[in-house]
Amino acid sequence: MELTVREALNQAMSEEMRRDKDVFLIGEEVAQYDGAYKVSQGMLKEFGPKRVIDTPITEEGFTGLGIGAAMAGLRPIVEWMTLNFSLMAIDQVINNAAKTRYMSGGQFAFPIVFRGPNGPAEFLAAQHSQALQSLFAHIPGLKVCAPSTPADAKGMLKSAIRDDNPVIFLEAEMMYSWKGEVPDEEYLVRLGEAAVRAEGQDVTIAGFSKPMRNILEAAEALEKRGISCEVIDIRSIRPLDEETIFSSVKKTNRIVVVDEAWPFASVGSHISHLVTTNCFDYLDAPPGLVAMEDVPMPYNREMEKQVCISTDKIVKAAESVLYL
Amino acid sequence: MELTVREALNQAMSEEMRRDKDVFLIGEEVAQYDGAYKVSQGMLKEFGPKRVIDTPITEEGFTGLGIGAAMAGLRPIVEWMTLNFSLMAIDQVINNAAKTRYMSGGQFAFPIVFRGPNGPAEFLAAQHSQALQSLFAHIPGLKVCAPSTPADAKGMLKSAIRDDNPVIFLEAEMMYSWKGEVPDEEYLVRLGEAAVRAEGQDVTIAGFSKPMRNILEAAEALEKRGISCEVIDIRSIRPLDEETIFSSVKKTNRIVVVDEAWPFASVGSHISHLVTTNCFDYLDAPPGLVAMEDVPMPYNREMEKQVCISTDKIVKAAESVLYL
Amino acid sequence: MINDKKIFLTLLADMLLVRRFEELVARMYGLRKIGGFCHLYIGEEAVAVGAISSLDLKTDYVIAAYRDHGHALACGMDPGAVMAELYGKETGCSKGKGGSMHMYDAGKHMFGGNGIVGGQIPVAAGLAFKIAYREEKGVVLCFFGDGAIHQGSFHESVNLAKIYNLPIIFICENNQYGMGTDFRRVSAIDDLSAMGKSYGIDGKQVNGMDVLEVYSEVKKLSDEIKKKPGPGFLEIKTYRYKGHSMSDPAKYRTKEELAEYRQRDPIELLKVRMIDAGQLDEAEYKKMDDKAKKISQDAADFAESSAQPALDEIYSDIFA
Amino acid sequence: MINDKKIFLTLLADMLLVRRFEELVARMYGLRKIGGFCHLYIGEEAVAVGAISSLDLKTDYVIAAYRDHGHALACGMDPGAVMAELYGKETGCSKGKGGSMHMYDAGKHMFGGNGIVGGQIPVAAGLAFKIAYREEKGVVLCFFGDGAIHQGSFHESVNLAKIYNLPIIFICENNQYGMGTDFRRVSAIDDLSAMGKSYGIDGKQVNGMDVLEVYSEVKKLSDEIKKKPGPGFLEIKTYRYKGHSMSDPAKYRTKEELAEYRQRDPIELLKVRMIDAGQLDEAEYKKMDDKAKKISQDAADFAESSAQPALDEIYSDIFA
Ligand SMILES: Cc1ncc(C[n+]2csc(CCOP(=O)(O)OP(=O)(O)O)c2C)c(N)n1
Ligand SMILES: Cc1ncc(C[n+]2csc(CCOP(=O)(O)OP(=O)(O)O)c2C)c(N)n1
Ligand SMILES: [Mg+2]
Ligand SMILES: [Mg+2]
Repeated sequence: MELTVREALNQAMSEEMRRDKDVFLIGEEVAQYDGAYKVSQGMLKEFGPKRVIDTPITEEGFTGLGIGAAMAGLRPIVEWMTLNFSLMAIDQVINNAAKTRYMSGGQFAFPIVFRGPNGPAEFLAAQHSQALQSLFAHIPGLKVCAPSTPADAKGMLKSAIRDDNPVIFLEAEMMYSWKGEVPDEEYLVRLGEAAVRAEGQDVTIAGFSKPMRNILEAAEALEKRGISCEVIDIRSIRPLDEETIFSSVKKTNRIVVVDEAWPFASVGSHISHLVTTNCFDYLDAPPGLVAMEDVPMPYNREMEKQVCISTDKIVKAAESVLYL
Repeated sequence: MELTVREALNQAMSEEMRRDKDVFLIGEEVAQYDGAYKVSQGMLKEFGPKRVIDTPITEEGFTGLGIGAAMAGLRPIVEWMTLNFSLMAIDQVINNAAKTRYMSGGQFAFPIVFRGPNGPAEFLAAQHSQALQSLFAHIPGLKVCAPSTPADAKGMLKSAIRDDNPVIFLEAEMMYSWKGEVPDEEYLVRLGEAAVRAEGQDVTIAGFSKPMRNILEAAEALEKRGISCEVIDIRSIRPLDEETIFSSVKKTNRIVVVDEAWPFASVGSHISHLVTTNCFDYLDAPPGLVAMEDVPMPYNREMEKQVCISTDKIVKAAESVLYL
Repeated sequence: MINDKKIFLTLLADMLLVRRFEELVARMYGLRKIGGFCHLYIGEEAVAVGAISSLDLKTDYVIAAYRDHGHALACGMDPGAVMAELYGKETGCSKGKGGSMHMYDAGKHMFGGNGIVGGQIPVAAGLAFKIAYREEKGVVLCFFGDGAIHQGSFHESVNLAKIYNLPIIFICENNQYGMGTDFRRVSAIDDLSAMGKSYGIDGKQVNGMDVLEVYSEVKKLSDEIKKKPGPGFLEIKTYRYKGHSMSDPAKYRTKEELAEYRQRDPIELLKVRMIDAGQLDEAEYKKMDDKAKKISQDAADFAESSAQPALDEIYSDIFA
Repeated sequence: MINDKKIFLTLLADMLLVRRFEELVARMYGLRKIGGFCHLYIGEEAVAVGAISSLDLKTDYVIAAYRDHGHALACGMDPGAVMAELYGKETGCSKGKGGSMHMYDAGKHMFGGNGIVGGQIPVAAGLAFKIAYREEKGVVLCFFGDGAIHQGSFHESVNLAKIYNLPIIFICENNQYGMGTDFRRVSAIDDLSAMGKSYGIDGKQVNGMDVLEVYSEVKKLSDEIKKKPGPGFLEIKTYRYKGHSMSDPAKYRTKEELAEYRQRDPIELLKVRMIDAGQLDEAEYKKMDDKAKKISQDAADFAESSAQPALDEIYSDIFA
């Protein structure tokens, strides 16, 4: 059936809540308001206020509350209205969710999902346009995913909810209305597996989340010029499916990595590093990296576009690694 | 004269406070206790409680207070007792200190230094052994430095205090008692400049902060075997002195980057990426990266050593890029 | 309570300006001249106008959250620069880089504009710290919402302000809702002003629909603070007529509730009071209102005719 | 107040165990068997022992900060496993990965041990949330210090606990100092229990040198909460005899102050009370004390003879 990403996420949560009564959703405006971005539409109605829970604006507090509930055996889904606000709760995530299993010698599990829209949308300026995958991906003990299709959004969120470990689940405001085919029957998409969206010979283009649209557009434009692109949707940032990326590079000998974030110490530059380390003898050009411009996000829409990933920037990066 | 890093930092702050009455020091235990690690020893006595200020344990609060004071024209030095606790204040640093100048179209400056010990010490377990340079270095709008000698500690901290921008100044508990020569007369060490600690031909080894000792030891061990190492003390992570690194690699054709942090999306893997991108045709081997093992820090001392950077790991990485 | 016609007229004019300005912003948002998150101040005018009018912005400071157009105008910022900022133009107060949530004017001591709920509260304490450090005579007004008061940053900052005796008034603009959430649903107590007690401060509730009460209470408190530095805390009860932001239909409240508050409209209240006291007539009021509309329209014209920022400006204003 | 000899004896034995255990830890730290940050509980025994003894740890939960050896033992954790953890051995409760600040026993409902000041408070609310969600009968005791109370996490968590009616008792162990800082220097108010008011909770001060008072007050409150869920808040006033951690010479307080508190030693107090009531004699006390020493020494012997963890264990226990 065709669903939007919004609907796919909603179905994932609702199905898992029907399946397991320990799953609950907590966050700002998730209940009576049906979600700031309407991702939890109808869930209060179906599951009631005991399982779909509005919070005060206290990210540190309710994030830690979720972590404690997970530690005691429940399976919380914590919605951050946007990932920007996770910075107020990051100590809880890093110092408690990611580390307590280790510090306790394996006594506790943390079956918890932290989810919400990440990265720039439109016209939101510097505090509301941050793509924070690199901060979370840096930390051992966290899983991090960022799907780009309704089918993955649903299948991966269901896997994340069933996972016994903390998962940072990254969405994107602009993606909520994207449509796509989703299987009718129950299914899961395993975390830790990339998807090859298009096979090709000349250059690999790898990315995740919202920029996948630009990547596919860029690949199409390049195909028209006779350049055959292998497109990889990384989907799962940690664990990272290195094998799929490396074997593609070993075939195409060139890669462009796309990461809608600041470049310095980023997921994108790390993947570039990994590719170099592991495929050095196969590389005909250094990996290309398409990131956001290394500046806070300006409000003005034209400036904002200038800062963000674009199809054109990806095409140019591909040309560059192809020495065109 | 010979000073410890601790004394050098103390002199830097004291000299700048004598020079400019807008400079003040604020943090937990900095005043009456003379600093948890005695870095501010004697400063309360000299400057009084108006300029050396104890705070309650409220990292978000006093960090934000410092940011507001800087915004209004003062020049705060905010001591985080350790960088681990900066996670409770990171929203203030990222969303206010790093971005407000931009969001206001350049109306405000943020002459503020955030400093404290970073990274593992000994026997401190997972919550107290985090090296957080990557989180801060990811953010445009922040400067990040990490000296490794008393002379740099003093000269760079003085520069940081005089800088009109937010500077994250990373120290290390184990380094506080390290000794070294420091000029008698007043001097500054500019931010943004790496230092070549040893010239060599065969391989470049680049790092910063505490691991510099291991790097120098490794270089010595390698020299004994006839391998000539160029040793770069990066010192300033942002702005990064790319030129010094690249020209060294263009000479040696091989590099090992040492970063005492988790590897994923790290400063270390980013420098590896930059080197590949900028020196691809010069590289005879992919850049080597020596990072901490990708795990939370265990308490047991032997395990801890296993997780940390060691001289031996650096030697092995150098051998590896030299195909030995 | 004050009784000074000149002040009354200023307060009325300032509230009218905010009202008409915000109405125009709403229209221009509809025409897509303005984008992103845009939070209007309509209904709450008496709070920023009453509080800020009592200040001397040569020594005093203002800092607010993202619902900041009213505070910007009340600080005397140029309406053209504020509107141009909303349009994202280079003549905007923040050169088009900040937008609706990030109004600043260093010279007018308007220090933002903050998009992170509760994020400005510790910063406000820092502004007050500077006043104390330099032994100046000013006071800081720190505005935040009923939603923000539960953030840890509030608690940490008020305690800091008290132990350091900082000259600051924490003003909780309780407009009854944080986004779609009735403040009573997420607060353990209904009288938020009681929270001052944890920090040795006698908080006070103020009627935020009455600009004279707001003006007087803030003035009294800031005068006291200027004599004997230390924090104050006011919960100013108010109401926003529009949705949380331009995209919010505000279905979480009843038409009756809104209608009831409109009965106590702050502009209407002052107008009637002045007319009753013979200090104003309808014609004069109409003139004031027209002026407010004209200033707003001029601001929009200025914004419209201003240039887009140069694209390479994305790299400037990061470092000093 | 309770008056039950059997309970008195348990409380006395438990306090003695903590005291003797901690004294041995100090010695072993001196011998470098133990390293890192190590915070002793000597002087404060009545707080953890009194509070936790009143619980039923099949349904109730305990969570604390880094000064957690006393809480671990009071929860009935194996002293050998606690000592082995301090030694970093594989038989330690956390397999040598946690150390002094990270004592856990899932089965005994001891949920840590947290090294971040204030970091455990929201987690504690989550434990209580689970009890409420599953409609169980338990209560959570959340321990934190006078230094931790100013962290935003406290404020956020207590409000959450109140609006969700969570079964939790927030226990501020006020030992007068946060590291080298007299709590009065960093708190706007001296009676910390008054902070409950901001969340509609009647806080109460309890004498933490009197184990019977602690036991009775916590029991009364937890019984009430089990009937009618919702948070409680106690400030338990106590004193630590040693420095903040093993490396702190504690120069910030006077010898007289310490001597004065030693006069009110919680173990001595209960002992004398029981002797006066004819419930105990010196010989019996000596036997109890010897037993506490023996358990501690056995724990150290166990730790000493236990193996180091395998080095490749650094990669395990990250993911479930
Ligand atoms: C830390 C953080 N969390 C969440 C948000 C999203 N958000 C923006 S405004 C708002 C409601 C704030 O309500 P209140 O403080 O009462 O201010 P009002 O909008 O009523 O003026 C929320 C939840 C945010 N901007 N920052
Ligand atoms: C967030 C954070 N800030 C600072 C520290 C350093 N620190 C450890 S214990 C401590 C004092 C805490 O005092 P209190 O809460 O009274 O507990 P006590 O040690 O007296 O039991 C400080 C500042 C920390 N561990 N975590
Ligand atoms: Mg509100
Ligand atoms: Mg204490």
